[in-house]
Amino acid sequence: MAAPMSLLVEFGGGAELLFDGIKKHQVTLPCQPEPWDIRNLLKWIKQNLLKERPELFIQGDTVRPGILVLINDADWELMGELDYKLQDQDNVVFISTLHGG
Amino acid sequence: MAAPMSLLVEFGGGAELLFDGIKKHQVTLPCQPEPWDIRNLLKWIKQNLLKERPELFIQGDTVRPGILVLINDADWELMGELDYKLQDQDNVVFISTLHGG
Amino acid sequence: PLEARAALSPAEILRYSRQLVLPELGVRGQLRLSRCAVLVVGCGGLGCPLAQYLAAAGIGRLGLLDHDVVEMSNLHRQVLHGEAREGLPKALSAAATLRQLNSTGQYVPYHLALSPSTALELVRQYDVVADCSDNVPTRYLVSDACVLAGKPLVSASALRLEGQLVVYNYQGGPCYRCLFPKPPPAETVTNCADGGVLGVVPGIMGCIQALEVLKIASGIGSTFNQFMLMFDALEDRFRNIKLRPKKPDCAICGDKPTMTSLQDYEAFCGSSATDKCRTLRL
Amino acid sequence: PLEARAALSPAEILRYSRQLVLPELGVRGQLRLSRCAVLVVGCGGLGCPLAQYLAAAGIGRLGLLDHDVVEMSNLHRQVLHGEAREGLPKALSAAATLRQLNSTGQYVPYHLALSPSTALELVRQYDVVADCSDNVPTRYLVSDACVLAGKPLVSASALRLEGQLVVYNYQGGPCYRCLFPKPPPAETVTNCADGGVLGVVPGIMGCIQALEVLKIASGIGSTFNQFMLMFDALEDRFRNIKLRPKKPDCAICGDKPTMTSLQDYEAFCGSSATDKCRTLRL
Ligand SMILES: [Zn+2]
Ligand SMILES: [Zn+2]
Repeated sequence: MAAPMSLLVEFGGGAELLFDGIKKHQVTLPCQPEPWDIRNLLKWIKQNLLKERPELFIQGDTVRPGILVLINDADWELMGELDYKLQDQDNVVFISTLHGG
Repeated sequence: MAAPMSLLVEFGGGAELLFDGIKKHQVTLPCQPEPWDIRNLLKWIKQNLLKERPELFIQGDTVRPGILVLINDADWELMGELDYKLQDQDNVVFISTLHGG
Repeated sequence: PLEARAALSPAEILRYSRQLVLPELGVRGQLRLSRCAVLVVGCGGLGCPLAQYLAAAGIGRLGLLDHDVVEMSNLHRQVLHGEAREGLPKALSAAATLRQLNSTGQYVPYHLALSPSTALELVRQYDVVADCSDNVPTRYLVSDACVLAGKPLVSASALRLEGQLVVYNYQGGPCYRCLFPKPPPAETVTNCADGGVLGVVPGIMGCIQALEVLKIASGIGSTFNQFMLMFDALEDRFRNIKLRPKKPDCAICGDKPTMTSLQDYEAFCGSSATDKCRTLRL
Repeated sequence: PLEARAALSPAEILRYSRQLVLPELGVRGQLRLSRCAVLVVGCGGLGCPLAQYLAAAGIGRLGLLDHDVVEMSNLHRQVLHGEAREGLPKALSAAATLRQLNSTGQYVPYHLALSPSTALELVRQYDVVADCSDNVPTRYLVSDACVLAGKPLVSASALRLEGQLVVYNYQGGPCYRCLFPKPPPAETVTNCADGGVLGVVPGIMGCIQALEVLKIASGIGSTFNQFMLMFDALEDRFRNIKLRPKKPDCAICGDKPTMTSLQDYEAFCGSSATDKCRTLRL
């Protein structure tokens, strides 16, 4: 049984516009039988934080192309991607890639 | 009796030129009867790291005017200045103020 | 690179004296800058400050590429183009301003859109490429061309009050496709006309981009290999993000690349590289 | 501030359209920029990019102060001055370039050194001051004048491959003297001529300085109150440092100030504000 967990979830590069324009979310995840991983976090975000047009954020069970996921200032590819087991006080950032110049 | 302590001591803004041009020093302070504070650290730096012209770094028992001391990314004035008790893994930065434009 | 030279002229020693005294650069670094050719893809909000500081620092040759002409709505951020340049090709306007700043450099304007048929040949003529473009198809095209030509790519972007910077294809690090194997859905891409941008944000990012080009060109070396710099102007916060390494299964820079030539990037991305209104509703 | 205006002209709406769409700025913020007067102290490596982006963004009036004339050794970083401006006063050269970029702003050149007898009157005519100077006496003088006149001061500096930025005297925060009650020994102060500077480093710092001026002038507000930004170009590292608050015993901004007028800053600092070789060996 995983204890409740506190995370700082951030959105940037325009991804925050799907979350009422709010960039920083201090989030407490409830207790659940399984450990929290990014896969579960995405589902939780979709149900609890996403305000509009979920397909612009999530496609299938992962983030849409063009969004980088950062776990404690590192690319999630270095951390196990969807399978990364979240730790209390982790910082998870979802950042839309910018193309303007 | 204080245990040995590991610090990251950094010099910048030109202050590193008094330390062979080396900006980052991973430092281990020896055990001593009293706890380590910044006052003791300055003495230790003067004896162990300073390569030349100590008066350009230390005046009396403190740093010379124009050098800012930062403890874990905060101005040392917020932390107790010379009396701050060092913790293991602290980051202490001595930065010369720049005036060029 | 341009022809190697043995020494700086007295005029060069005077002009660059304030940076020649830096032990990290020195005469050796300055000579390297003078024989370096940098291709600037896009002479807009990023390309203007970038080209300005590269020319000032003594880069030997700057290729200045942009298909667009100067409009009044550019001038809040595209600082090489004055009001008198309205309607002129940006590439020519940029070259004219840079010549006034430093006449010893070579400035080669390309008034055209980068296309798959010409990009590779062009990129091969340069040592370092700076991506200052403003759309997704061009960003894939520039990156792929840099991989095929073996050139380091310093890529920056800016929108609203945010900026991002990565050095791709440098010292064994990842390429743009390693990070973004699939293009973003066209409807998620916002350009500066729709989303807006505070002019000084590309100013800041273009200057940092120029710094990385200068560090690569001079031999100091960039630390942004496998790192991304993120900037939030509202919070005044810069973050250095550790990125993935080069991906063995990358379609263009991987161990067994499936792409060996450039493709149709507008079809790949579902958007146009030159429309003012960039999103094609498919 | 300049006279308040009720609306933007159609030409202004077109010119600033890319930043007007930002909800953080909007028409209200743009109107604030248009009635704001900013004094730029020093038209060198920091002042050039700063003034360039302030003019481009639509600041109503820029005071451009510098006692010096353009030299060839300036051009690697002082990007408003072209080769043809050699020997001209920097303040005039800067104003001429800015007029070409945005003719709707007012540019007031001051070809003089800031002095204790004139600084206060001058600072009182402006809303925000940007310290882009290059010597210790001027930095104390500018800060003291800003305290006495009640103006926020955005201060940046650059040397070799490093930069620093602080906003002083803003929203109850500290002044320069709160941080540095005593001047540094003259023999510890290095200027750009002796220490050198990579031109794009003041470029980066001047652009960030312009951002903070724009945030203050538009009402967005700066976050650098009681914070210092440190930049190391070799490591590509920015750090935000939490600073002390305003000091109750500060000689000029404290609860019982001992200074109520400007003093002799060259004597206070033991160095000259205008010499090329700044260190007086006492
Ligand atoms: Zn790749
Ligand atoms: Zn004070």
